[in-house]
Amino acid sequence: MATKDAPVTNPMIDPVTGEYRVIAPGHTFKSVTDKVSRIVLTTHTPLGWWFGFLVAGGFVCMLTTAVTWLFVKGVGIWAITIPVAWGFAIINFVWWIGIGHAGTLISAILLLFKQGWRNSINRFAEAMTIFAVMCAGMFPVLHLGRPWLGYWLFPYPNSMNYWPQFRSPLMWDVFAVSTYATISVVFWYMGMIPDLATMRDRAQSKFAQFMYGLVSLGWRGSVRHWVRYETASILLAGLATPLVLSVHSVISLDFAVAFMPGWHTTIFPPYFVAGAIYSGFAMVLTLAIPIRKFYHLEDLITIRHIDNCAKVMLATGMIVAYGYSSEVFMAWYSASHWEYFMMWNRMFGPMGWSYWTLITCNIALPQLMWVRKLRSNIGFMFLMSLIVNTGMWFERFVIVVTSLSRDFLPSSWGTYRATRWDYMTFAGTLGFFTFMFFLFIRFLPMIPMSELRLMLPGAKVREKAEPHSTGTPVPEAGD
Amino acid sequence: MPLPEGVYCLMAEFETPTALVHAAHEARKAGYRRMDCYTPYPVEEAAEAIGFHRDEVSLVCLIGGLLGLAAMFGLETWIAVWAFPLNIAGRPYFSWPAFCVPAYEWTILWAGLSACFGMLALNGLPKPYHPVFNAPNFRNGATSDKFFLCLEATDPKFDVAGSRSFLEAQSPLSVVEVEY
Amino acid sequence: MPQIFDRSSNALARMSLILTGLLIIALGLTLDALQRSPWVTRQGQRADQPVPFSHKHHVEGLGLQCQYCHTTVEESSYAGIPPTHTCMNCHSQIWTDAQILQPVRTSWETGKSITWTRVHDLPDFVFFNHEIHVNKGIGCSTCHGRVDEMPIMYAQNSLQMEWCLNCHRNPAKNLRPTSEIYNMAWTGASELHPVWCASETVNEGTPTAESVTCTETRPKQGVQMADLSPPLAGFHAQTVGTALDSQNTAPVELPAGLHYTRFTSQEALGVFLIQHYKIRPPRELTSCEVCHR
Amino acid sequence: MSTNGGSVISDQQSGETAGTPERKLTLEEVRAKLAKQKGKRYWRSIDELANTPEFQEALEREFPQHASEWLDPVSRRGFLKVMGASLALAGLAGCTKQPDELIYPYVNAPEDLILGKPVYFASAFPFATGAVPVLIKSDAYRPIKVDGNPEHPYNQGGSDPITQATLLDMYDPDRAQHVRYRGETRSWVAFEAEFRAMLADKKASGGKGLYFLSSTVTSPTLARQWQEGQKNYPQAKFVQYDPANRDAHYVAAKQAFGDYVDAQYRLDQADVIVSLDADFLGGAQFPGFHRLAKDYASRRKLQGNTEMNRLYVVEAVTTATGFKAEHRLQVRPSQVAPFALDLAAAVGAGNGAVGYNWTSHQATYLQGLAADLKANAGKCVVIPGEYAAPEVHLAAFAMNQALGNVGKTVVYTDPVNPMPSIQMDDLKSLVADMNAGKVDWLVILNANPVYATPTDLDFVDALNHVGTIVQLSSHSDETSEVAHWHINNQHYLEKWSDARAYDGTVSVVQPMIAPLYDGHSEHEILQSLLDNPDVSPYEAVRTTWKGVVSGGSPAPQKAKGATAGAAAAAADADFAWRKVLHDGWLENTAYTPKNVTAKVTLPKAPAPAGNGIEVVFRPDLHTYDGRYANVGWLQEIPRPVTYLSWDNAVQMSYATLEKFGLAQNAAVKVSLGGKYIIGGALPVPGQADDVVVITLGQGRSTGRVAGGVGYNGYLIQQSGGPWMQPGAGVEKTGDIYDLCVPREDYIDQRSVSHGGDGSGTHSLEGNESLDRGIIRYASLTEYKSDPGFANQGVGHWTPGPNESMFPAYRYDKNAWGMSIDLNSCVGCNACIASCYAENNIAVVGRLQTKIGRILQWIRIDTYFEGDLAAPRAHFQPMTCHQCENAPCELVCPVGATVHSPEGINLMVYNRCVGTRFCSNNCPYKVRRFNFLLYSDWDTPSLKLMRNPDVSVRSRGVMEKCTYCVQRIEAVKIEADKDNRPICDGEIRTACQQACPTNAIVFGNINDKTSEVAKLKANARTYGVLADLNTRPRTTYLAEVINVNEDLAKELGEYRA
Repeated sequence: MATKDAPVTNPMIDPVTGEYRVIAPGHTFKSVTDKVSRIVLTTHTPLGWWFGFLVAGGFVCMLTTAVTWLFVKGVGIWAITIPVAWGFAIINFVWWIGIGHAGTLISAILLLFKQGWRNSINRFAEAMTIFAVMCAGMFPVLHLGRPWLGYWLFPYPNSMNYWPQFRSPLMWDVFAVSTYATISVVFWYMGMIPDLATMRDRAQSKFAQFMYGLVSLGWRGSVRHWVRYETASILLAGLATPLVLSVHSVISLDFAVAFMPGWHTTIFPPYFVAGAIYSGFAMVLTLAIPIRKFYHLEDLITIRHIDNCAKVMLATGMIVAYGYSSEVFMAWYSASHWEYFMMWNRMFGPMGWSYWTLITCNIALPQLMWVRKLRSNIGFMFLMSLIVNTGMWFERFVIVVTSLSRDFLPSSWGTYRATRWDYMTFAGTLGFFTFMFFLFIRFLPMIPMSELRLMLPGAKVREKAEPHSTGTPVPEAGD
Repeated sequence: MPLPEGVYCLMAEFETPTALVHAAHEARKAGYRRMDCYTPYPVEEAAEAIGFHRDEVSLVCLIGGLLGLAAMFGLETWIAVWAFPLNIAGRPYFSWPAFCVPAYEWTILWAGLSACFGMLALNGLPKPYHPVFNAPNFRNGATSDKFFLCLEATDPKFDVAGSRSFLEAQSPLSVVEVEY
Repeated sequence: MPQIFDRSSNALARMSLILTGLLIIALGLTLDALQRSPWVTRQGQRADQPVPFSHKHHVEGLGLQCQYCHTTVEESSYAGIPPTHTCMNCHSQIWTDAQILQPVRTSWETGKSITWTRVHDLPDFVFFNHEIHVNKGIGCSTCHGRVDEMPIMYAQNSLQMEWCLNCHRNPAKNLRPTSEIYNMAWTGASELHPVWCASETVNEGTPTAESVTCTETRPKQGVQMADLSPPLAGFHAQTVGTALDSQNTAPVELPAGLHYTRFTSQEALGVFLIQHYKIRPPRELTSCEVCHR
Repeated sequence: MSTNGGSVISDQQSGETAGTPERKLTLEEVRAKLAKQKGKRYWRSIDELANTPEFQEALEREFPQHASEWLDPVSRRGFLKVMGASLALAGLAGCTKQPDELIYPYVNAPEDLILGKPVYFASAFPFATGAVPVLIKSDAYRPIKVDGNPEHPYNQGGSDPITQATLLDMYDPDRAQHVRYRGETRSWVAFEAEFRAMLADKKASGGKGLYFLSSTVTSPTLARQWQEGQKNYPQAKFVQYDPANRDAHYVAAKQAFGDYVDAQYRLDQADVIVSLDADFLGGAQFPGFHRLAKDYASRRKLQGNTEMNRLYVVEAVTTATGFKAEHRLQVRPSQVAPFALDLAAAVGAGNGAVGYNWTSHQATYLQGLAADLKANAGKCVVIPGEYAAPEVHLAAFAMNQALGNVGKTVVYTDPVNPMPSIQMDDLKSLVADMNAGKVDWLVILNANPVYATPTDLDFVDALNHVGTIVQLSSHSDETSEVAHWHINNQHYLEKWSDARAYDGTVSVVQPMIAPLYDGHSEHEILQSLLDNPDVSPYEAVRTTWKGVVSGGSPAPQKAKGATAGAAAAAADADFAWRKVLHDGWLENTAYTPKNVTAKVTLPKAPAPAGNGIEVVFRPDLHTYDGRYANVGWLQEIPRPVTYLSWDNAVQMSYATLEKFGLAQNAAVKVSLGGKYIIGGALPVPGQADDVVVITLGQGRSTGRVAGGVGYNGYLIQQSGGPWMQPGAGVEKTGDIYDLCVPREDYIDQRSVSHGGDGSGTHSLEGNESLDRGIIRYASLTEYKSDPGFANQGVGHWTPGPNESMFPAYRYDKNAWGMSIDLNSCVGCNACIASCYAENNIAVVGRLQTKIGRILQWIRIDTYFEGDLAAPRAHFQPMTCHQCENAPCELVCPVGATVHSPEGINLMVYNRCVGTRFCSNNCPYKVRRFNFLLYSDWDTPSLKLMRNPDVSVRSRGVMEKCTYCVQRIEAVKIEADKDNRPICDGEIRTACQQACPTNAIVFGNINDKTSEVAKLKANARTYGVLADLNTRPRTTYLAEVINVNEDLAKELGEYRA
């Protein structure tokens, strides 16, 4: 166990387990409630918030510009062409959806596994999911040649008596992504109801009281409600888990169902999911680290969380690495000319550089996370999270662009050079994501207080003297 | 219906969940049935204490899921086989393996929605106005750090004086009368 | 701490939830109705034309044949809009100074076209062909309605894809003998208006239109009756006596040697014609390239 | 609405409604204007407005940041269009319903017109190398498709890209539209008056000082008019000059036969064909291309027999012909003549070897070739190149004579050109006269000498000494800018004329449409010289052939009465004339072979040129000498072999490229005789080293399409030796000249262990195409021993219909299919041009083409096998394979591409939302996407050209080959009407129709008697990538090469 390298004097280390604490000692129901709700209910907004908010806003304007021009001119303003008819749009789509997965994973899967430590980060992880899905959701529409006809992808009774074509993976996408978005929002909101009630009851201004009162639906914490509430959360968690796994599997089918060399691979679903979680956790860290610093949440989001995220990343990273290696192996073992050439082209073709970038970012560098000291080094972990996100973006680039650029018929090989509109759109979505996130941390409790309370020592009902004896309540431990 | 008037309940405030659960046990032993506990986080023991065990959310969820499954798979089959049968890539009209995916997604979608909204409905939410909010100390604590036991006036065994004395016996922080 | 919300808010909250649901449904229904509404399809709308040409007057009143003006309907995809010359054939003698005909005379003098507004306007990506429809037993009125009763021309039908498919999926219900193509009053075969048809064996190369002889009046000899059960399963004829119908008393002379069959239901007639006109099966008629190229 | 004349006219109207506000607009004013409008009216007005130049200016001023986009016409249109639409959203009527459509019926309908049914007229495309007999499809009297005349003995329906594209040439919105004098619009009458006044003056002096400069005359009538005119004006001079002329041939002919003769080759009789730098399969610029290509291919079909001809090509410039050859020898331009002479010596013609020191490889080749020729005496033919030196032609005459080919595989006839001449000499003397001030009237007919004359003649300067310059031309070009009078010409589709085809048959050129801009023809001008100056061209043409066309007709009712004789004769003549117009040519006007023998004394070989860089000039295969540079289709369609599009390059071998430290797209400066041009360097496989190929016909300074494309090769062309010059300077400028080559070309750098060949000199695509079984071929002997070679070996198998998880779809009635014979395809691009015309394919422009967004539905894939220094090439027409298990259909989410019951992979444009997944999943990459608004929805004249049976695709829509489904449907409707099955050959796709070698066959594969079914039964048939189980409906007949085994062994070729 890692106890020895950490001085026991460190209050953040639980002397019993030797693990970092999930929550700093000395917190009470009241203190955590105050700490979290103050961030939102405070009357004066920190300048740093304004600054970030405005910067993000600038990027949103850029996105709007890019999209307007796109609608005016057509997808021709992007670099896509024949044969590479999919470019940044699809790459970003897959990347963003992937980012989203961590949120659901933390809130759902870890809930099922009763991982208490998730409680303090699941709220904004879920928020991250929703905003990521928003960004992702734009692209399927934007990349259409005739976006104004996007609604044809939904089966609705129409005067053409004509319907969508459900054998197409893109149709599967439509339902996978829309379901994913809906369920995420529902799960997120439901989880927030008790906290919104808390906000309602602690808000000073009439307006805030009214608004929070409205959205908290009059939650009053009746234990009957709590019981049903718990069941619902468990059910949703149980549903979100297969959902989150299916969503990225379905997205991977956009490629796996097609039969281009480099796409037509049965390994795609598992390693897309792993990759998604990989990048997702990276994004969690990218967000969590600055926030805990800025709002001094070090004792709610502790080294423990960062450490655990790092471990998950390490694990999923290895799965992804396995995916890559098995692709290489199959290219050789299958003795299929297409596969072999595809892999040669990925490594040594004109766009080989992208392949090596992804290997470096996704496999080579992350190995450093084996070192515990580094794992608990905030700066390093922040850097690593950025590296992994870059790597995962390039993974999609390799899959989409490199595979398409050289397929079956040599006469129609081509290349791909992104235009400024491609970059603007991508950067724009990054801005939009941050923009939404700033709004979130300003107006909603980013850490679930009700679940936090559960983790406090005082939360347990102590098996005390048998009911008929009338003892005075003993003082809570940990106070 | 006429608006109910008068006392809604007697509300006792406790410092700790333990105390609350204990009080609830007592109340149930004493024969009180119409009562409720209010806690800032889920306290299962309290629910058991007041004799609330099973809920129907799971059932609602299951039904929703099955409906979603049937709806989507039915739609797909109808479209591909009856509405406008077309030769797509030489595949059979009834390409069920392809149809499974959206059907699967809709199962989850409908199940999830019915779970959430079922829960809210069963809880009778939204209910922005509720008598308990009339209790002066309720909103200070119920959603942050205090624990409440509420004996409702509609309980046959309820009478203001008796119940108040019973509650005070449970060493609460306070006992208040809550009007409708 | 007082209540934030009034008692009534509970009811309000619930109502608003329900209302939202209802609104969404309503919106859906509205849009569904809208896409089929005349506002989109121009169905039944009378465009303002330079000359208030009355088909009713010319067809019903004067008994002009459709082809007198729409000359190419049987031989081309395009039925044809009459040149000014056609109008002047008569209107150089009659109504020579009618005010409403001024545009026609102007066109005739200046040599500039009369500018009509198209009433049956399909989108440019739809390729409709009059010739084949007319030759395979789809009458004018089937699509254009009772033109002979339209003082001002308007589109009887929506001309939307679902409307086309309606017939392409089951032509039987609209087919009529090619001899009745221009019969505006045609209502299809029924108990009240039975139709007698006889098939002639035509060899390859002879237009299918000539393979069937039909009449609405009871022929003299060899009448058979189509048995109506089950209509789509084709029909097998059975000979019956001549005394079966009371309403048609005056037998007319018709080319001998034909075995007539009496049809009293449109389905049976349709199936009969499908066989003899060699109408392609729905699977082919509903293939996309039939209309979109 | 689909096919209807009315709509077309209405299009024209709306197109012309570009109302013109006087002052400059600002967007404010635009909005103000719009504010007054309501609803639909608003919609239209914005549309009209959006087309006015003022509005465009306004936008340009208001959105300077879009200036860059402005350069690309496509994007400007797109922008304006959507500008209009988006503004329209403000209007209530928005975009939910289409605006009212107007009908403009005739006032007097023509008798025989059936709107919606096309009519076909026979005519001829008068081209410098001989007329191309054409059959023109006309819809409501608008020509909408030009194809070869299938009944004509010469081309039997075959055509070529230029012939196909003359359609767009006529509808070109850039055509000159008025008679102009010093830039101001004048009437034709005004010119006529001045011209005739001048003639009257000159009558006395016999027309002294009156000069005509014309492009090559192909019209006997024009010749007659001139010759008769000359009687009145003996002093007037008539000079013909085309940059690509037949001087070499005529010089040699005059020397050998004492008179101008044409040589006609009968390739169907030839077992061995030798081309001495002759690109006779390259396109119409080689006299008799259509016939030669057809005959050449007819001997390679391998149907029922194993007889094949064999082609040897010795060439200085890489051409498609060279790559079709069994044995190709690349030599330097200066070596062609010596080689020809040595070959002549080797086959026993002429006077002994010239003693040129050949490399062993060249010597071996020469000996082997000579041996093969002698072995096939009387069954072989030697074809000299048009641009080769006269010696080569002399050698060819001598060899054909000596080998006894004359009368068998080659015959000599009167020249197709009614007034043959040595054009360069005439031009020189003309320039001399001009400089001497002898020319006071220069009438230029259909020529552009300012642009297209050798630089050393300095024609522009010479023009300064000319009194009055008159130019008759279709476009206002470089010459028009200096001409005083500019007369807008009639396109051949607009005028009466006549012309002779390669075989001498006379075709009558008849107008298909009233002159769009009431232009005038050269006939009218020359007629002014005659005594009856007002005779119309129509009359003129009839007079020319009065003798030939008369009587001989199944005379109608014999007229009675005294005067009946003449009347009857007239009636007969009229009947005969109508027959001529119907057939498109005059019976029995084909030339009969002249009985001449060549008296050749072969010269000594010219001194071998030094080792300096030799520059070769060649006309562009599509824009020819530049006259078609403004035709979008021709610019855009990639040239054979080089794949150049929208450009001409400085072509050289890979070695030479390295020698000068250049790379593809590097700007290179080529200087000659003190002048220089700068172009982009392009390595061409199989090009001889130290040779630089300059393509003429680009670098025009006028025309929205032609302007600024490529460099102008005439700037360094020399009148002495216009086709080849030694001692050129080549230097690297250091700049980048980004050539437009819509194809990535890679050298295979893979080691053998990685599946490469390890040489590092082969083409990656080439190697892969063979490894992947995309190209399959064998030598004739291999084929004989094993006819089924194409379907053996790894990756060459085709899964059966039942090797699948689900039952195969049954196609019980018609099942359309196509078979393409790779042995016959000569890569001439005729099919592509034809497809552009038939299917309303949009021109996307240089930029879009460069980044791979070209919209052509059929393309000619070219794969180079072996060392790129001297490779073998394979041409493969590639178009939608209509796979029965179409991968594209499976992935379309909206069902916009589905399968028809007859097995066609349908593309429903109006359903497409543009996910482009179908293209990604297409292994043949034959789907094309409208990334921007490419189709021109605005230009009225282009609307007239469109095929009314095919939708015009808008932005964001996928498109692809449909097997010309509109033609299939039309025939199906007729057949259903007549209650008969569709007979084989009744439906012909546009590409099949245009193909000069009948390489493409389309039909019903369920009908076992159909030609396509038979071909598919042929053992050579294979499907590209068929092992993917796409079950393609288009299959290929594998190539078979008639290798000269002995020679191959000695040369070490075809190590199998």
